[in-house]
Formats: sequence, structure tokens, C-alpha cells
Amino acid sequence: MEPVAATVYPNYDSVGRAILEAFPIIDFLPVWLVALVIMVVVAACAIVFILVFEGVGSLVLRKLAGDIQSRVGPNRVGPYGCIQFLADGVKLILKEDLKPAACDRVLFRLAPYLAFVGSCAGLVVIPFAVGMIAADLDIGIYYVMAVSSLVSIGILLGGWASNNKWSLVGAMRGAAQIVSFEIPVAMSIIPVILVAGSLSTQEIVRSQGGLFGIFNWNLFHNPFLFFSFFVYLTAAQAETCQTPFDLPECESELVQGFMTEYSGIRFGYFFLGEFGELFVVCALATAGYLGGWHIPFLDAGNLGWFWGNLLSLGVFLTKTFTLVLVSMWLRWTLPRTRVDQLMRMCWKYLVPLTFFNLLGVSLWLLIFDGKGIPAMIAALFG
Amino acid sequence: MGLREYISDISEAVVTIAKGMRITWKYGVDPKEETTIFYPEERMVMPERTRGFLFNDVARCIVCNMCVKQCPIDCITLESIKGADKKNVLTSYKIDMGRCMHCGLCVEICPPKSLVHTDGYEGSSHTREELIVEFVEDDLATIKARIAAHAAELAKAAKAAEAAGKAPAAPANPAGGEKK
Amino acid sequence: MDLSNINFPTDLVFLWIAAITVGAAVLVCLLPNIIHSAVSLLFALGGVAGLYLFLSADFLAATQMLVYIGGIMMLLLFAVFLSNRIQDVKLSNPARFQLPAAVLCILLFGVLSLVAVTTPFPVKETKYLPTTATIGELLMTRYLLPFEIASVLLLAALIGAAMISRPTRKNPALDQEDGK
Amino acid sequence: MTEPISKEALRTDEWTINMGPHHPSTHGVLRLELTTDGEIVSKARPSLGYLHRGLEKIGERVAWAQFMPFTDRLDYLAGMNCNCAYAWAVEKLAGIEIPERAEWIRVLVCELNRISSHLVAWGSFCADMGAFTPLLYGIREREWVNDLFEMVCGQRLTYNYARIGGVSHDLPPGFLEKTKEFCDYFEPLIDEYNRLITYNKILVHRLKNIGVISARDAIEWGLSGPNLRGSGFAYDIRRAEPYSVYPKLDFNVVVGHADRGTLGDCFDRYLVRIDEMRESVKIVRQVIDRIPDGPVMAKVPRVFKPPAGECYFRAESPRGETGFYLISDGGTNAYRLKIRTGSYMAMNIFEKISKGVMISDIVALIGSFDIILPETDR
Repeated sequence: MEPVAATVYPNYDSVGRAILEAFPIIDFLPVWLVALVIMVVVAACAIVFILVFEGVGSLVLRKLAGDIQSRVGPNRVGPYGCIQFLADGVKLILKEDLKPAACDRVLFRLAPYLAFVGSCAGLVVIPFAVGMIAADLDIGIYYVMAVSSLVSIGILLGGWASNNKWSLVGAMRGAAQIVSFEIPVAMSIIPVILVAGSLSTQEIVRSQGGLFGIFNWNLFHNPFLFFSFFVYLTAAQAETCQTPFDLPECESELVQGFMTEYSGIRFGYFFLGEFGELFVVCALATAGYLGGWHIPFLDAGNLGWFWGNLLSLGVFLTKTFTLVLVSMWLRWTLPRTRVDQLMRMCWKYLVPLTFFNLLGVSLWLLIFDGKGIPAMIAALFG
Repeated sequence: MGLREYISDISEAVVTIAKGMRITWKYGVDPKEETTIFYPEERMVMPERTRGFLFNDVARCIVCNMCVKQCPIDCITLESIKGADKKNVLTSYKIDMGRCMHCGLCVEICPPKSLVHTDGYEGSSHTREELIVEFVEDDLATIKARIAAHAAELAKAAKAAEAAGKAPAAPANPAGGEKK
Repeated sequence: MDLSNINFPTDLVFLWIAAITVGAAVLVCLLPNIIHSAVSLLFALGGVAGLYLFLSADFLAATQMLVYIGGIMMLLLFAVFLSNRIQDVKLSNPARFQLPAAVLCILLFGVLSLVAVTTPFPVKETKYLPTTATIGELLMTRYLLPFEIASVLLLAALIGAAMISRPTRKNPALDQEDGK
Repeated sequence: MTEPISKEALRTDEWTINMGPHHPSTHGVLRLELTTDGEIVSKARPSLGYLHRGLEKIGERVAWAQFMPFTDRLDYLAGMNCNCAYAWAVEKLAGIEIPERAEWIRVLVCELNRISSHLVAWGSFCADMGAFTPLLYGIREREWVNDLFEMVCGQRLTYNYARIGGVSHDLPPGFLEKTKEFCDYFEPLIDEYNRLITYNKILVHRLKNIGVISARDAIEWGLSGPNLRGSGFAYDIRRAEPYSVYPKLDFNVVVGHADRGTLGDCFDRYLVRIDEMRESVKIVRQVIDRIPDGPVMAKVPRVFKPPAGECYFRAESPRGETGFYLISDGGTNAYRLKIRTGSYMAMNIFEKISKGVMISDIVALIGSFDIILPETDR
């Protein structure tokens, strides 16, 4: 069945189409070559994006830590330390790649790639702008949940292959934590899917369009969704191992956990993967609850290819980075939970709450015929 | 666990986390809260009593050996020879800055107050030998020559005094080298 | 140009994925280290997911990833890592009945090949269509009973696992927190 | 025939993990041999001595006055307390009366140092619990105290301020005003700390009911200081065996009161330190108001030879009892010098209370005892 909104946005479905439109000359080339080129370009875009995000993100993380802790943060490389992340990247690449003598060499090398791929493959279905999505998969959110399971495998293998007991403890914690928290994360994004009626991320964003501005967001659709958003943020914070729940790598107990024995660029892959995952969950929260790339009171689809994409990309990134900042802010405020408390929180608090929410949203959609509160208020005033 | 407790559990967590986040927000947005001193460009004003590196004014040193005896970790070594006027003359006064713990006991006990703390604190070096600081600038031969000259001077003065038949006024001891 | 009609060198990609699947499956049997076997099983399962994609069953492929790689592989690795003295277990069983086994294998392979070669597979034009909605609808209507039975079975297994793994040794501090 | 699976068949192996000497949460070079079953620790044996420097033997080899700088190294976060404790001990041995002003100055610097030491204890405890920001806040406030100490004695960490017979310098001009300023600045911050993290749900749940020590156990195992008072037993040497000018001062002995969880758990020990900072500020304020004028050094002969005899003097330092047992044979150095420290005593009970906790709680336990490794190993 053809999505209704696809007729509204005829030509802005994916980056591939955008490239085809921008360079009509490639019509002469064989089709499989064009497809290959498009795949490579899109993948390169995603990798470059995640690299830049990781660099800027780590800089912002450190600057924010400095601000909060009455210090300055990095300030020597470039004005206000703004190219510190380049220095860090060069250092990570040039550093000696140490391997413990008794490690399992194959798995030790394999693990960082699994973690990296698992967290960054989610970028494929992130709807960056009105026409910017690597592939508008029909199973978008389900796909993210599926590929992110590679992360836990990577962590588990990395911790085991290091042949370090602390790493193994960290890996076990990490795997258990990620597997457990996938449930509340998935269950708290399902209400959004219910409202939109599709698993496709682009479709979910489109369902929040309209000229009400922020009141078309799923966040304000009904009280259950509002609550579900915060449950999602909490669970996502745990699934990406951010601070109140950074048990797999807690530096004061396990000394970086599964990453203890990694150095150089292999450590860099774990690091990139962590930031990539942070971005993916925040982007999903934006797409699912905060209206995605919708520019308030403007229809991005009518602005033309260039301006529509640029503005909506800006809006999307602003929202996502705000969520990333909140996550970092939490990181510099809170102490760490213990592993049993983490599990208790997951199974006794988050999971029941998400089921409760799911029930509430389903009933709401059934009773009010899919209308949210803002829509009902709007209908009230004509 | 009752429902009421369950909900109060959640709300307590949210409230206490929000309180903490308000404080970090307060410090985060306030740029005046930065307490860092940009060290090579800015420097702290050291208080008067700062116990930095030791400095011995060898011109005033009376070679009483008190500092060597007082030092709990024996980081001060001095060598002296008998001067022309029966007073000791320093030939070497070394402090191992790598071992010195800046306790200040030697400074307190120094009778002529020639051993003092400076406010210097930047003393990194590539080798440990560089940390052993020698305060007597002249080498042994120069000092011996100076003592000999002093002795000759004294002898001359003594002779003159003998000739004059009264006690000589001893000239100032020049052996310590000039003041830095 | 319409992207939906792109005609890959499809066979090449298919062969590649199939080779990964089969190769990894062979490695599962041959690798001496049980953990390496487990990891190559991961690749075999991933390859199967790729094959599902070829059958235009994207939902099934994602499910394969989620359930087999995220769930079953995870449990497998946990079990292998945490097993009591796994390294002491004799990994390569002393091969017995080699001849009958070989005969059986060859026979089975022959039969399967025969079936694969002789069966007329109806080849349809592959059309990439969303399958999610259909699957969901079928699960909720036609196959509701099997679906629910599977759920109940899984729930029973879950409760059983929780019962077995219930700790015998109790930590009083933890109990106190739990017992509210 | 299948047998039912017994619990014994499902038994898991225990493994031994080596925690330290290089581990960020052992506050130095403590080494723990953990025997754990997964995350549950069945045994944690502290293994001390990685920082043993033979301080007691050094004390028998150097002259009485020369041992003073070494007491700074005893507890590097509370050098003033160790300085003054040693000075008081030698004065008790030799029967020296020190000037009134010197006593007040000593109490002043001891209490300031108690504040700075507790700040670091609080900050590093929070850092162990995963909250990094409080450590930086604690260090930031400690810099104030360090600035004050640098004014008065010229050093920021190894003060060497007390002398046998008084203190090395009189207070510099403007010192008391700055101290008062610090008190005014610092006192409201304690409430801010409480809001920031003390009553944070996560921290409370990490600390309550963990490492419970009953008052009886605490006494039997020789705990002292905040670790003992955290168990609800009001024993403070400043009150129980008053020395110096403490009897003239008005302050409360802070005890744990099971604010959350059980009496004597990690959270009580944590709270005792927070509240002790308030009491110390109170004492500092009183000293500023009441400090008399006069000399700061008694007449002590340059070659100091106390009469033959022995004495034990204990003082309340931030980590509990810091006691010096001195034997003099009338010579220029001690015949025997023995130091008793709070951290070492806390390590004794560690094995007892760490049974059945989780690995994360081991970190909480170490943090709640606020151990300083130079003090345990000496």
C-alpha cells in the first residue's frame, strides 16, 4: 500500500534520489554501477557525519564538563580549543595498537568493528531532513532495534577476548544491560508507531506535520505519550550506557570495563560507536516525539529542494543535539547505579510503565479515533 | 510494595535528580564560576612565606653547618677549608633539590639568615644531576688563591701592625665570592 | 530513472552472501575453539538474514537479526563464557563409526541434491513490497492462537528460568531493599 | 533415568580478582584480593604495605624536631592535624607549656584542615560513586583552605607548621579576616552539596544498608573518628579526652542517626563527614572571635632532649584517632616512636563487613572509610 504522504512529497524520499536528480549525467552509466556509487556515497556521508559528530560531541562533552565543574575544559588547540577533537583523532590513530599477550587475537580485533557497525548502522534510517534519509526502510525502527543488538555482541566479545577479569565483568554487565534495556526502549517507542501507523521513521515524522507548530508533536499528542517520551529517554540513556547507568565501563569500579585493554584506533571504534549510538537514540527520540525535521509553522516540502532540506536538517539537528546535551548534562550530575538496582529499575519500573503507557495510548487511539489533545482543541475552536 | 510507595519512589528520584541538575545548571551557565588560572600566562601571587626553592647567600654564610645537621633527609652538603683568619671558607655548598622536601627547618635555624626560601617553584630538569644546585660559583683553585692573597694581606697587615705596634683591623673576608 | 527497477548483478551478491553463510556454517563445525565456533555461528545467522532480504522478507530479516543475533547468540555466548571449565571439555569427540557416518552423509547429500535439482521451483518476478503490515495482520487474526500459545510457552520458560536462577545465598542488605 | 537438578549441580565457581594496587578507587595503593561469585563478593582481603616507608623507624633516627616534616607525609590530606598531634605528644612527654595563642592557632588550623580533608573525602567518595562533579567542587573549596595555609606557613600540602613548643610563624596580618570570609562563603555551600548529591536517590540507594557496622563491632574492631561515630557512638577525642583549648569551645559531636537505611551504614559515615564540616566551621568562627594575643613559641632549647619516659597522646584527626606513642631515653631522638592511625584500624574490619556485598559496594566501602594509604602503611 502506498503511503499517503508519499504523494505530498513526491521527490524527496531518499538521498539516492536526490543524488540522481542533482547529477542527471549518470543516467548513461550502467544501473548497477550507479547503485553502487550511490551506496558508497551514502555510506561515506554517514561515516563522515558520525566522525564529525563524535569529534564535536566529545569536544562539547568536555567543554560542558568544564563549565559545570567550574573549570575551562580544552582551550589550547585552536581558539577556545575548537579543534581539540582533531588532535584527539590524530592521537588515537597514531597510537600504538596494543594487544595483551594472552588475548584472543581474532576476537579482540573483531569486537570493535561489531560494536561500531551495530551502533552506526542505525544511521541508515534516521530522517535527517525532508528528503535526507539514507534508506526509508519500511521497517525503520524495527531495523534499528535489530542492528543495535550487534553492539552487545561486540561488547561481550571485546571483554572476553581481552583476557582481563575486570573487562569480562564489564562485558557481562554491558551485555545484560543492553539486552534488558532493549525492551523498555522498544516498548516506549511503540506508542509512536501506533500513532503514526507505520514503522518507517520518515512516515512517523510526516505524521507529526501540520501547521500547529510544536503542538503537532507526538510529545503533546496525549498524556501517555508525554510520559512515554521520558521513559524512552531514561531507557535510552541506559541502553547506550550513559552515566547514571554506565556500568559496563564505569571507570571507578571496573577501570573502563570492556575497553580496558583497548588502545589506539580500536579504542576509537568503541568510542565512535558509543557516540554513534547516543546520536541514534536521540535522533529517534526527536523523530518519534519531537516532530523530527518539521519546521514550526512552515511546510518544509514546499520550500524547494535546497532550502527545504537545509532548514529541516537544521531543525532536526538542533532538536537532536539538545537531547544529546541533556544526556551529557545528566552525565555530569548523577552518580552511578549498581547493577542490581539497574536491573530492578528496568524490570520493576520501566517495563511495567511502558506496558501501562502502551495500554493507555492504545485505548486513547481507540476512544478518540486517533486524535490528539491539540487536534481536539483545534477542532473545538473550529 | 504498594502502589503509593511505587509512585513516591519514582517521584522522589525525579525530584532529587532535578535538584542536582539545577545546581549543575547554575554553575554551567555562569561563566564567572571558572576558577582555573591559566598558568603560564597568569601566575599566582605567591605569599610572603612561600617555601620555594632554597637559596643560600654564600657571601653571608658563616659555614656553621647547622643547616646540614638540621636537614632531616641530608640533602644539603657543604665543604669548607680553613680560611686565612681561622674562619671556615666555603668551597662548595650543594643542595639536592630533587630530595629537598621544602620543610624549612634549615631556614629557621640558619643563624645569619643567609639560607632563605625563594618563591621559585619551576625547576624541572632532564637529569637528576641537574637538580643538585651548587651555590659557590668559584672553583677551588680560585678560592685557594683568594685565601692565599688574603693570608698574604693579613700577614702584611700583621707585619704593619707589628711595625706600628698595635692590633690590626682585619679586612673583610673576601673569600665568599660576590653577592648575586 | 526509477530506483525500484534497479537490476543488480544480483547473482553475484547472492553468491557472496550464500558463501558467507555456508562458509561460516562450515567453520562452526571445524574450528577447534568453541568460542570461535560460536562467533562464526553469528556470521552464519547474519548470512541467513541476508538471504531473507533476498527473498524480499525484510521484516523477517530484521527479526532474524533481533532474535538470533541479539537474543540467542547472546545467550549462547553467555553460556559458553560462563560454563564451568569449558576449556577442559574434550572438544573433538573421538571419531567413531566413521565409515557408516560417511555413507550416511553421502546418501543424505545425494538425496537433498536430487530433490533440489529435480524440483521445479516456480520462479516469480521479485517485487520489493512492504511485508510488515501483512505479517502483523496475519498474526493478529488468522494465526492468533499459535501466536498466543507461543507467548504462553515463552512466558513459562521465562518463569522457569527465573525460578532456577534464584539465588540461594541471600544478601541481607539487598533483601532489605527488596522487601519493602 | 534423569535426576532432578539439584542446587549443587548449578553451583558456580568463584574466582579471585585482584583489585589494586593500581586501581582508581582504592585511593592510592591499597590492594584487595576479591573472591567473588559473579558480582557478589564472598571475601575481600585487604593487602597492605605497598606504601610502607618506615616512618616509625625514621622517627627513631632523626632528632625530635626533625620528625615534624615526616608527620605531614603520614596523612597527606590532613598534615596540620598530624603536625599538631606530634607536637602535642612531644610536649606532653617533655612537660612543655606552650603559649595560649599557639594553642588557639593550632586548633584553628586543625579545624580548617579537617574541613579540607573532609571535602576531599566527600569529593572522592562521590567520584567513586560515579559522580565526577562533586570532586571538582570539593577541590575548588579546598583551594581556599590551601591558600590560607600557604599564607600562614608557605606550603599547600606539606605544612610542617607546628613546632615543639608552639608554631613556626604567627598568623600573618589579614589571615583571620580571610578565614572569616571563607567561613561565610563555605557554610551555605554545604547545603548546596546536600541538594546536589547527598539526598540524590541514586546515591542514597548505593549507600544505605551497605557495610553496616554496629556500634559494638565498631568499638571491638577499634574504629575511631567518623567511622566510629557513623555507627552512632558519640566518641570524639576532642570531647572524651579533651586536649588543648577544645574544652573552651562549643561544638557538637556528630553521630550517625540512620538518616536513611540502617544505623552504621555507608550513608551514615558519609553524613557524619558532611555534618562535621559544619561543626568545624563553627569552631573556626569561635576561634576567630576569641583568639588571644601573645607569643606563639615557648622557650625550647635548641638541642632538645626530653627527660626519659614514655607517653601516649591521641588527637582527633579527620580519619579518626591519630596517636603517638613516644619513649624517650633522654637523648636527642626518640627511643621508640609508634603511630596509631584511623585508616589502618578501618582496614581491619574490612574483611568482616565486605562479605556478600557486590563489587560496586566494595568501592563504596573503601570510600566510606575514607582511607589514606600513607596512613595505613606508614
